[in-house]
Amino acid sequence: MPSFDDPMLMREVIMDHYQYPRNHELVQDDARYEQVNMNSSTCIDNIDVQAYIDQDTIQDIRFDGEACAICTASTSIMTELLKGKSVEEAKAIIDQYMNMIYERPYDPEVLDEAIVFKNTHKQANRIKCATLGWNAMKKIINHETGGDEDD
Amino acid sequence: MPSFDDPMLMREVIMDHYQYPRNHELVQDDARYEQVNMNSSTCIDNIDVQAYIDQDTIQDIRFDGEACAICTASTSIMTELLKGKSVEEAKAIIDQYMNMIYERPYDPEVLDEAIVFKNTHKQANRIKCATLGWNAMKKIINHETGGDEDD
Amino acid sequence: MDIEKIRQDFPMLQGKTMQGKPLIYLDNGATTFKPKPVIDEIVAYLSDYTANAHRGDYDLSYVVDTKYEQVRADVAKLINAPNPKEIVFTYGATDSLNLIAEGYAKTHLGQGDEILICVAEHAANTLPWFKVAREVGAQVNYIDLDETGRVQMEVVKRAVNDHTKIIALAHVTNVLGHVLPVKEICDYAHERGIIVVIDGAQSVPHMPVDVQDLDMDFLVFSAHKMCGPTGVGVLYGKYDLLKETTPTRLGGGSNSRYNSCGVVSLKNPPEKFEAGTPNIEGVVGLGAAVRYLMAIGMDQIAAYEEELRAYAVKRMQEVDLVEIYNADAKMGPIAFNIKNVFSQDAASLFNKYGIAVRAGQHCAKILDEYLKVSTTVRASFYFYNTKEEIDAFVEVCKKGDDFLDAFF
Amino acid sequence: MDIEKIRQDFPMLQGKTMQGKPLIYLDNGATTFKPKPVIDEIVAYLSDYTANAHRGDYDLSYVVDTKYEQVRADVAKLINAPNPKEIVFTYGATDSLNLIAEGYAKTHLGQGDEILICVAEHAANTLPWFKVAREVGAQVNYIDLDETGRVQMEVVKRAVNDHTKIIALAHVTNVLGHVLPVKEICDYAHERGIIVVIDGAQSVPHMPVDVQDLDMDFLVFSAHKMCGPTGVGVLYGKYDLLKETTPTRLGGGSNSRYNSCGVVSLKNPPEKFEAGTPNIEGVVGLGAAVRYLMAIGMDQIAAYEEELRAYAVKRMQEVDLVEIYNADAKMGPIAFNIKNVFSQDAASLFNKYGIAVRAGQHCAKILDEYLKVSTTVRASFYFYNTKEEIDAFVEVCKKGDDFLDAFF
Ligand SMILES: Cc1ncc(COP(=O)(O)O)c(C=O)c1O
Ligand SMILES: Cc1ncc(COP(=O)(O)O)c(C=O)c1O
Repeated sequence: MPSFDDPMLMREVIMDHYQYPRNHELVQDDARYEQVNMNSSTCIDNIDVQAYIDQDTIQDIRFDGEACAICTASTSIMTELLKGKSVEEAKAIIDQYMNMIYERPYDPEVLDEAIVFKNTHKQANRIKCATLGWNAMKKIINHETGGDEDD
Repeated sequence: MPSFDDPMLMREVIMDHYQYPRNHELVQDDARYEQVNMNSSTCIDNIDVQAYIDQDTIQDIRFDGEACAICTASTSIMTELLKGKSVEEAKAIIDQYMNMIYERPYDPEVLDEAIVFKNTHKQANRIKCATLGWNAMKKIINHETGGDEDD
Repeated sequence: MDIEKIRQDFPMLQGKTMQGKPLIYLDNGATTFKPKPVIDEIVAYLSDYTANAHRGDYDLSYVVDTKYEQVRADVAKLINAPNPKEIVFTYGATDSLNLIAEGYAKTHLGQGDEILICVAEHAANTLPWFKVAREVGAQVNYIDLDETGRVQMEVVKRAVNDHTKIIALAHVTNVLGHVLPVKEICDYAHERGIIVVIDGAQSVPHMPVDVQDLDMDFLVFSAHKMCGPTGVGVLYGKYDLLKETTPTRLGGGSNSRYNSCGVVSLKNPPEKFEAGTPNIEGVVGLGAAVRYLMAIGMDQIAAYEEELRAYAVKRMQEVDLVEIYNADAKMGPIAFNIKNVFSQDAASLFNKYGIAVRAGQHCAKILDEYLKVSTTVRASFYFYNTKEEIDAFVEVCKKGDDFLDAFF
Repeated sequence: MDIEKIRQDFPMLQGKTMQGKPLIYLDNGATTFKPKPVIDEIVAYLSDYTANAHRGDYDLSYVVDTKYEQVRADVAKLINAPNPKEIVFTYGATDSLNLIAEGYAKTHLGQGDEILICVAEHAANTLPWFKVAREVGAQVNYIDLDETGRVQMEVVKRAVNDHTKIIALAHVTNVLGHVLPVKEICDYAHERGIIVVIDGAQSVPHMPVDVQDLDMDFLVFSAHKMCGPTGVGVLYGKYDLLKETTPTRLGGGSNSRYNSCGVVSLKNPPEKFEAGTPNIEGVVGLGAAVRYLMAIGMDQIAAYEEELRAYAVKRMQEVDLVEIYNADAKMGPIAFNIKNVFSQDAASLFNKYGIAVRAGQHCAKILDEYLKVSTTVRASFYFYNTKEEIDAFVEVCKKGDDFLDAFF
């Protein structure tokens, strides 16, 4: 796990993922992918997330949409972190991420770069942004991709 | 003008008109009569008033309906007082009655028995009751019998 | 339950007078007094954390959001709703009932379908059904009351038929006050695919109401009848039904996006029903009211009010002049008249002695077809009323003959 | 106008902080702070004269009735309505607009008719029209904005055609803030029998609005954007039009009588629209707000805000990083972005420095089709804001590049 106690470093990671978001293109008409649109009621981020899960493993994750730096970077980091993981592993990582965001005890080991969002609670109104992509992934894993609204 | 400074006497007049309301029967199908229904929004009195006006004179007034003592007695007294008066006289008397009810200077001379209601302001919520029949008559005189609501 | 201590919480119970007499408020069916914690919460919103809800781009609005959503959880707890998202904030019980009629019934009922109500229903649980029925070609029919004014389970069974799609009844009616056998009705209705709408305006404030146990499909009530502010109410609905319900107001906050061609996508419940700026201080005030009531305990409140009502009935029955129309109801208001005195004249007499009661038809304007008396006086209690207040009230009942007293 | 003295009236302007910094509130387009007289009136209702309205059988309820009806007169005076009965209390601007769409448009428009709006309208002045149009087979069409974002009279004339039945526009829009030529539009429309609906949510709080001079048919606004409480708004309508308008809520207080066969007779306006217990503390709070604003003077308020806005624009234009979208509007909010910073990230940065501004589409979700920028930051002022606050705000604009600062 990289050490991100230096705010300068954390900022760089976020800026890098914001300016060059990874996995930032949706596939078209590929039935293997499940897709969910996340459109927050309290912020203006609006992203689509796709994932292709096979053999209990997350083969691919993609996203696109219009979103702020926090949402874009956190989703980008999420796609990198969860790709290739088993569904169970992914669930555990998402849980740890949520623990971190909501100031509960969490395991930094599994979060890798995602720990740059550990200060989100200081700007509580950004929690939505920092979790939107992650919640999208949770929905896909749980096959709850029906509603058009996050929670 | 009778002297009604004695509450006992005033009460008797009201009770008499409540128990034996005058002109308390509507005419049926008589096109000479204008009719208005008064149905208060803030009290439960619901009365119909009819008047036959000809040659600028109030030839007849009648009323019926379900109403409290104050409304029934005040309307009964009104019918007696205004019957036979010219439209102009009737308007003047109604004005004086309203002045009395709303605690403005008024001429007790023209009000006769109606002055038993001079204490209405003490129970402000009864003003509606004590004026319902009088307002009905005003509407008929002014030919405003359209709406189904008093004011 | 220490009533004297509870009364200390209510500014309206601190030395107020009416016509120079100590105020005795027995019109709790119309609205209730507000305890300090409710007033304080409203003042806090207006003074300490004013901002709009659901627009959080700064900490202040985040505080408002959090408090606002917390109330959903509080209300869910009060009525034991499984999911706070089943709690929709409306502007009152009337607004909630209109929403069910317009948003659910109108899109689910058609020609020949039937809505069952009873004659003791409040106008708010009658007129919206008339309107919808007229618009879709359905019928509003009545479940008969028994001779004591109750809706009996057997009568419900007889009334229900193949056309029945909705049963809409008050849990406790605002004039007669009997408690409806909600659970039995829901069981019977659900076996037949019938939706049950419960008007809880006079029950939720006074007794424990458990939506999971009773299993109604929709429940409505108003904050102002349960120590909360006016202009805010609740619509509880089972989530799947709320999803099928169309909002009656559209605007900001209820849509997630739309374009200039008119393609609109609505949010999920409850947001889709809460278009525009909600009554924010109303909602946080409701939250404070719910917490206040739960701290006392709805069981306790129900038990005390039952005792109070029984005492009032007993004392009133000692007065020959008094005619009571619902002596044997366990809950709710006492509907009565003073013999030979028009109800409104009686109310004035009470007013003269500082006692607030209501006269009239109490918005249940078709009840006269059952009670055979067109208007009544209604005395309705809340947990802050006392036996001493009832004693004073009964003394005035005895003066009924002199009702014109009030006028001099 | 002594701003320092005025600020003393607002508890929210007394030493509040956000992120440890003195709070600077520039989100007045969303909602406004409340002065003491408004809070006091609400507390008075909750503490000193609690009772339901329109049910007067005792002195206390008579007091409520009188205060409630007085507010109608106060509001009529504010907008110079000829008759207080033309003032309908609703639950907000959104509720008012839905009422006009459902209650008037739906019963007066048919197949092929047209409703004209513009792309800068708030969702509340868009979605209800979409819905009604869909239901009756009418069309919603758009009046084009000119390159500065204005609705020009010539464009209105070109847009109007034989099918046009309703023109619904904001007096001042909540993003662009230009003042609509209401009087000219009404003149032109009325010659053609077209009804003009004006959304005054962002004008009535900020400038004198005279309904007789401007001659609009309907005007809506919300109390909470003009120093009043949430959950209460106004629908002004010419009396004859209100008579032709169907209520959207039915219940107690709005009907004068009905029987079990469904025959209902409604009251006249405004009562027929106010079914159920209204937001009583909301209405009396609105009354206090109206009296407060009129004591300062709407002319004064408008002049001061214009000066403040011009000052802010000038200062912001000195900052290269800032892009303003409506610099030349006289009234209303300033819509801008910090170059290369997503609006929501910018809002967070302002938040970090204690400044409340909004980011997003501001409920005018189709405006992006015109502005070609999907979201903006919005700073909106009220008469209690100061040049010093604007200076502090401009300092933060300069920090735009470091927007992630807010996060650490
Ligand atoms: C049984 C019942 N239902 C509905 C209502 C309507 O409540 P509100 O006026 O708060 O909308 C009332 C209140 O009068 C009531 O008693
Ligand atoms: C122009 C405009 N119209 C309508 C509204 C809706 O007002 P409310 O949310 O108070 O119903 C707003 C407020 O956001 C507005 O700015």
